[in-house]
Amino acid sequence: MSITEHNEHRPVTAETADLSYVLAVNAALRRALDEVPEVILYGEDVAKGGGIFGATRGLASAFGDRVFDTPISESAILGSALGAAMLGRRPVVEIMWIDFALVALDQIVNQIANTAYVSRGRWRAPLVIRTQQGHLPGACAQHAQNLEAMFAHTPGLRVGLPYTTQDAYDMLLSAVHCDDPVLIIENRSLYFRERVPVAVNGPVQPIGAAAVRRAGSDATVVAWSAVLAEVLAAADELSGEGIEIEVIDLRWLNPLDEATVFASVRKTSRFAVVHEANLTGGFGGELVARVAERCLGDLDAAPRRVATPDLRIPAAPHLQQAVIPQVADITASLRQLVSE
Amino acid sequence: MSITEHNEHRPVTAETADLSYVLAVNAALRRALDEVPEVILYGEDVAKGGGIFGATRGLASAFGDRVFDTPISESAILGSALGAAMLGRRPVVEIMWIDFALVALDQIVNQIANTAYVSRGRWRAPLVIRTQQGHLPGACAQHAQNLEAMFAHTPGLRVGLPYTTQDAYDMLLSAVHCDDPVLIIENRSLYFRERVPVAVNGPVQPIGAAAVRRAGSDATVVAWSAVLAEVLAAADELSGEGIEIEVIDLRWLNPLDEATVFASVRKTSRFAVVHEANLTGGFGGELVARVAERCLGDLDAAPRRVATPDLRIPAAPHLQQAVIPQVADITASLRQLVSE
Amino acid sequence: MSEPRETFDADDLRELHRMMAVLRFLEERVKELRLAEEVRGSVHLALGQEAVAVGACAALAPIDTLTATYRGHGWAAAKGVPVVAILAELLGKEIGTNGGRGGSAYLSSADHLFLGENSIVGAGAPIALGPALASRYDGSGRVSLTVFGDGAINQGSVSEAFNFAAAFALPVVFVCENNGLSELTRIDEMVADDQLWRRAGGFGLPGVRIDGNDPVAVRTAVREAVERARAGGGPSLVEAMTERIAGHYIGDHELYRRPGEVEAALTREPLVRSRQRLRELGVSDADVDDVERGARDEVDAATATARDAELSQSSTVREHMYVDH
Amino acid sequence: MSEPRETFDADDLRELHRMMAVLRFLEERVKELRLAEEVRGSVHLALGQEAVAVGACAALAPIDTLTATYRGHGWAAAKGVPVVAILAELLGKEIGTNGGRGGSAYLSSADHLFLGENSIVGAGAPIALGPALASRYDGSGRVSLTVFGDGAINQGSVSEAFNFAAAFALPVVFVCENNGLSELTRIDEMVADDQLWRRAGGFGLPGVRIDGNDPVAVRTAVREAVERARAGGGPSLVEAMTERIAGHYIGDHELYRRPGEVEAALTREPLVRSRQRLRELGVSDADVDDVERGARDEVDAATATARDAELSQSSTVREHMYVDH
Ligand SMILES: Cc1ncc(C[n+]2csc(CCOP(=O)(O)OP(=O)(O)O)c2C)c(N)n1
Ligand SMILES: Cc1ncc(C[n+]2csc(CCOP(=O)(O)OP(=O)(O)O)c2C)c(N)n1
Ligand SMILES: [Mg+2]
Ligand SMILES: [Mg+2]
Repeated sequence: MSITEHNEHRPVTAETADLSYVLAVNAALRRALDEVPEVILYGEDVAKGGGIFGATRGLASAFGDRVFDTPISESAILGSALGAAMLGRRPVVEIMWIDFALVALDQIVNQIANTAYVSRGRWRAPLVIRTQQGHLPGACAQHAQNLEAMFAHTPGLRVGLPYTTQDAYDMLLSAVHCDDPVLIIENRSLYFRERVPVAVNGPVQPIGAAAVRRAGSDATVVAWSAVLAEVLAAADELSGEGIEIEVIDLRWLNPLDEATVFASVRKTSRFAVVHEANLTGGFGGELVARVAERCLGDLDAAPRRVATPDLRIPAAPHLQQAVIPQVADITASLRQLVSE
Repeated sequence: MSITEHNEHRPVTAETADLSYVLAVNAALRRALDEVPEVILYGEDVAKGGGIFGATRGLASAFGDRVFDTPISESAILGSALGAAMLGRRPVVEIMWIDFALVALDQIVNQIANTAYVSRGRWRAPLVIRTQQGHLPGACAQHAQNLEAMFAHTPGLRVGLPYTTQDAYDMLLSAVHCDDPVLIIENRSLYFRERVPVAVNGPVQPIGAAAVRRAGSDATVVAWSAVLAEVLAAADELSGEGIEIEVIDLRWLNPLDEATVFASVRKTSRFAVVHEANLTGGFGGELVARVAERCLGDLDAAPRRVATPDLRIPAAPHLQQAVIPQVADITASLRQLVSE
Repeated sequence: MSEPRETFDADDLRELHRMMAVLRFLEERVKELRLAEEVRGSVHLALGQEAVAVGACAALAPIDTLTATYRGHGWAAAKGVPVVAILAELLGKEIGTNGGRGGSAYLSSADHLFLGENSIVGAGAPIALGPALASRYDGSGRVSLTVFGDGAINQGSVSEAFNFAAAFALPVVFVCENNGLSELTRIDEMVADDQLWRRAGGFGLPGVRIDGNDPVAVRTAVREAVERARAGGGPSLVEAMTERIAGHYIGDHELYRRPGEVEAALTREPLVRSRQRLRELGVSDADVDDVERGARDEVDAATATARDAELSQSSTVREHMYVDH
Repeated sequence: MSEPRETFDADDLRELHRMMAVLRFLEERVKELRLAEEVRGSVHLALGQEAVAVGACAALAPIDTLTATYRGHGWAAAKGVPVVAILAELLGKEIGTNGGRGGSAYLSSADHLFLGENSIVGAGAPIALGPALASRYDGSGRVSLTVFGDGAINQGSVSEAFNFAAAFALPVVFVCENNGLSELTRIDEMVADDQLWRRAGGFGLPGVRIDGNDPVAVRTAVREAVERARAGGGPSLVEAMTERIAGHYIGDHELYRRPGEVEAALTREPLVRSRQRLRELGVSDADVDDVERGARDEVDAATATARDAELSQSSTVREHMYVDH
């Protein structure tokens, strides 16, 4: 049933719970299992172990064989999710690290993304792939990539990257209720952030809207996922200098809420994107291109991107710091942006 | 040995041969096997069958066990190529369709691309992956994608897309002589184009330079691979209307010759990119972004992209025509570009 | 090779023969349409392999699902997809299974629980785990059948599917359609042991090799596997030995063939074999000719309908990308 | 389990014991450094699994290559990579194997033909085909050894590697280090047949299961496999049964353990076992203590050197992306 129908049919008993990001994920999965009988949840270590980050803790004991562990076989996990979705289930599967999706990308791009279109909607693939990405100190080059651009270049796949704890809950739940295949990319550096009050059990949100996290008039900065912490810190710092940055949390790369971005750029006349992914071919290029195409006349300065340079990611923390966008890199770039 | 050293050490006996694109590929492979003893060539159907498109015809009989067929195991093909390259071979492997790379993308992104960087150059991965992409009438959604953007977003991997028959020869040869891993993406719609005179046995070319295929003063259009045919046809048509388009064949996405692009944009003040890949997240976004970042003040009109909309590719020829950029789509867009 | 352990009579075999003839004429028609350029792009014919599809699908219940390969026109037809919808698909017609979006190598039909052909070697096997998994929860008793080639067995995803299905005792039947060739390459040069059914053992599932040119042998083996699966006994692998009597694609020069190979294959291909058997059961050649004529008429009629049908609408080509907007 | 068919004497075993002790103390040191946050990020310890790495590498010639997993500090050391270079790598030092670019889970050493750890489960197996392939052309007689876990055997790439190596009789030795666990999951629940060595048969390569807590048994089995490979007899699979006596990562609560499991494992772990055996061969506990003290001193000295060394230069962090510019 559609999200609207779903919301109409269930009694809303919105409450607030103090949750960390990973607990918000857990709460969303629990609610999904609870209220959508077709949901099944599986992946490596998700059941008995409760997930390598604890995101699925307690779900196997609560929901029995609807939650199970799998062999280390990403093609089998993703392929089976597609086949089960075609036959009426709503699988939520975990790919433990986004880097591991590359052993089975065929199932996502060549199979899952094609299903609805090629059958003119007679087959559907309402499934959710949960994964997480990003660097953490010490994480090696095979566990530290930000690969969202590959998936945002895969028509047919919805792609969301929750940053706030509330969104970790809401966006995952929306994904479960969405009839399209959805990739939810979490960031493990956020999992154990402090607990905050999260509205739970409220209406399911529609997918796709960006969120303005901070209003400002001097420049628009778009970002998503963990690097928003640095962007917001940079914006605070610049505010002390009298520079007011509007910070947009894009949240969804597909559907893409370009209207919110354009409206902001028309107001501020200056535009930057910040992402942790490598610069070249990153999704920042797409956004800068769209702004250039649609808001050229509004721009008072050349748009800018702050991103990880085109390198592999070194493991040592001090080397990572040297390559991954830091608050100082962002403030420096934005100072230039507003001074041009 | 470096390309310069190689060129110095071999007698240049440049000749001209009449070759189709696929024969140019064949000639380059033959020369590579001939003059670089470390080259081994393998993949599915490449030896006894001579390749599904005949690109490797005759090479197994000429070079014995240096050319061999493999099981349908892309991970094993790519992984073994990496391991062999680390131990002194220069493997040239074929992935029959770029779509199939997705079953083994891990080996390209997480393994091959990391090798030199993570070892500070103590391990090297001088290997070539030959593949081809693009639509042809009737080709299904799993055999018609243009995925270059995924690879151009993989630091560590050189990526080239030869359009001319001469480049089919030269770029492949350069790739074999390059000490970095190189992905050469051919386009099967070009394989059986008419024969043209090709300079063979000349010096090996350095990698990375774009080529201006047509000079013009009214707008700069960047494109690569097969769609250049449509772009050049569009430019000819517009020339009849007094509009002179400068057409740049980018050829290499990595290394990226942005200088040639910027110089042209500074001259023409108008910029467009055309590609067959899907619009969102395509490499056109990267180019528009760079032009906006670096040449904003030079632009007299908003930059434009002509690309396949964000759809899967339907198989039926008439449906493909409706979604893949045609000459008329390009002329229409460029007319607007120059009239703004 | 294990022997068929199933009884059958002339009527039964006649019906199998008829269906095989439909598949044969369908493929021959596709070949003609392709040579005439009415159909564009690669088409992969299963000429000579009809007994595998017909025998296997005869062992399925309507509730059971199927995933096949790009060489799957016959599998679609055997699963119940109307020939006209298949031909129309290849011709890009609105009444085609996918309105021309799938094409020869990637067509599907939700109405017939045909999850689809697949143009990525080996990719159908993991997908086939899904309906079997769903079967655990929906109480349907569904069995999921997946067919792949001898070459495909070397694709990692197929091994993953073997293990996943075996570990969870899923109701999956793996059919390896062994025609000895993968495009231009011989399977015996690509494996150390070309008894591919033996792969199953290492993953803990039963494997069997059967004569894939005999529809009864195929049906018997697949029925056994389906029954075991439906009863909760888990997956199995059936290796069906057959021969492709055409090129891999149209225009294939078949230089990889050994001398006399195709000629020999022609003497033991399914229709020749089953005509012979029908003769032994007392069915006259004239009777068999009648059956084949009926099959041909069916394909001819379907061709006419498909040809006359409207091309799919270019104006709707952007629809159905997403369910939710 | 097959019995070791190799003779050995006290000196031999003492040396194996010494090397195992080096690995043990190295891992314990890594654990301390990680707990003290001197080392950052995940570290995966091979405590209890020392006999597999030591026994297997003892069967290799210097010319032979190795690919390992993220649980590979000990494998690197056993292959000859200096302990100081390993520790320095984890500490991000310039003298680390990779100057801190690899880290705990992805270090390598060209000087020691250690192609590297690998953080993608199963990815090392296809890579290991390469040195074996190169061996065909360079006349080196090189054998390529690859180790992976019990969980990794379910990754498609490992099956692809089995077949590819077997089909071409490549000189590869596959070592499956079976510790019964994949992170938090038990292998026996993820396979239908937990005799993993049996996977080999289906691909046409010999497989054997051995006691992986006995370095002599490991060395014997791997030596046999290496010799066969070097002589052109093709690949084989050695399944070495062992137990991890630590968590998967530091901070792992090990809730997946069965009661008494770790305690039991501690009574049969390699160092306990080999001390017992040395005792039987007449080597006193005091002698063994000496050997272990030497090993500990080696690790202590390496730690001091690694700690004192310079951090790698952030200023060069952009170098070596490409060889050709
Ligand atoms: C992953 C992948 N690799 C390669 C191909 C190219 N390809 C198409 S058919 C084929 C041969 C398959 O042989 P087999 O599995 O025996 O099936 P058959 O064609 O004999 O029916 C190959 C290699 C592909 N489609 N997908
Ligand atoms: C392709 C891939 N999938 C999943 C993971 C996450 N992961 C890391 S270690 C591990 C368990 C591996 O178990 P096993 O192969 O038995 O090795 P062990 O850890 O016991 O040494 C998993 C699932 C990964 N690194 N790569
Ligand atoms: Mg075959
Ligand atoms: Mg294990």
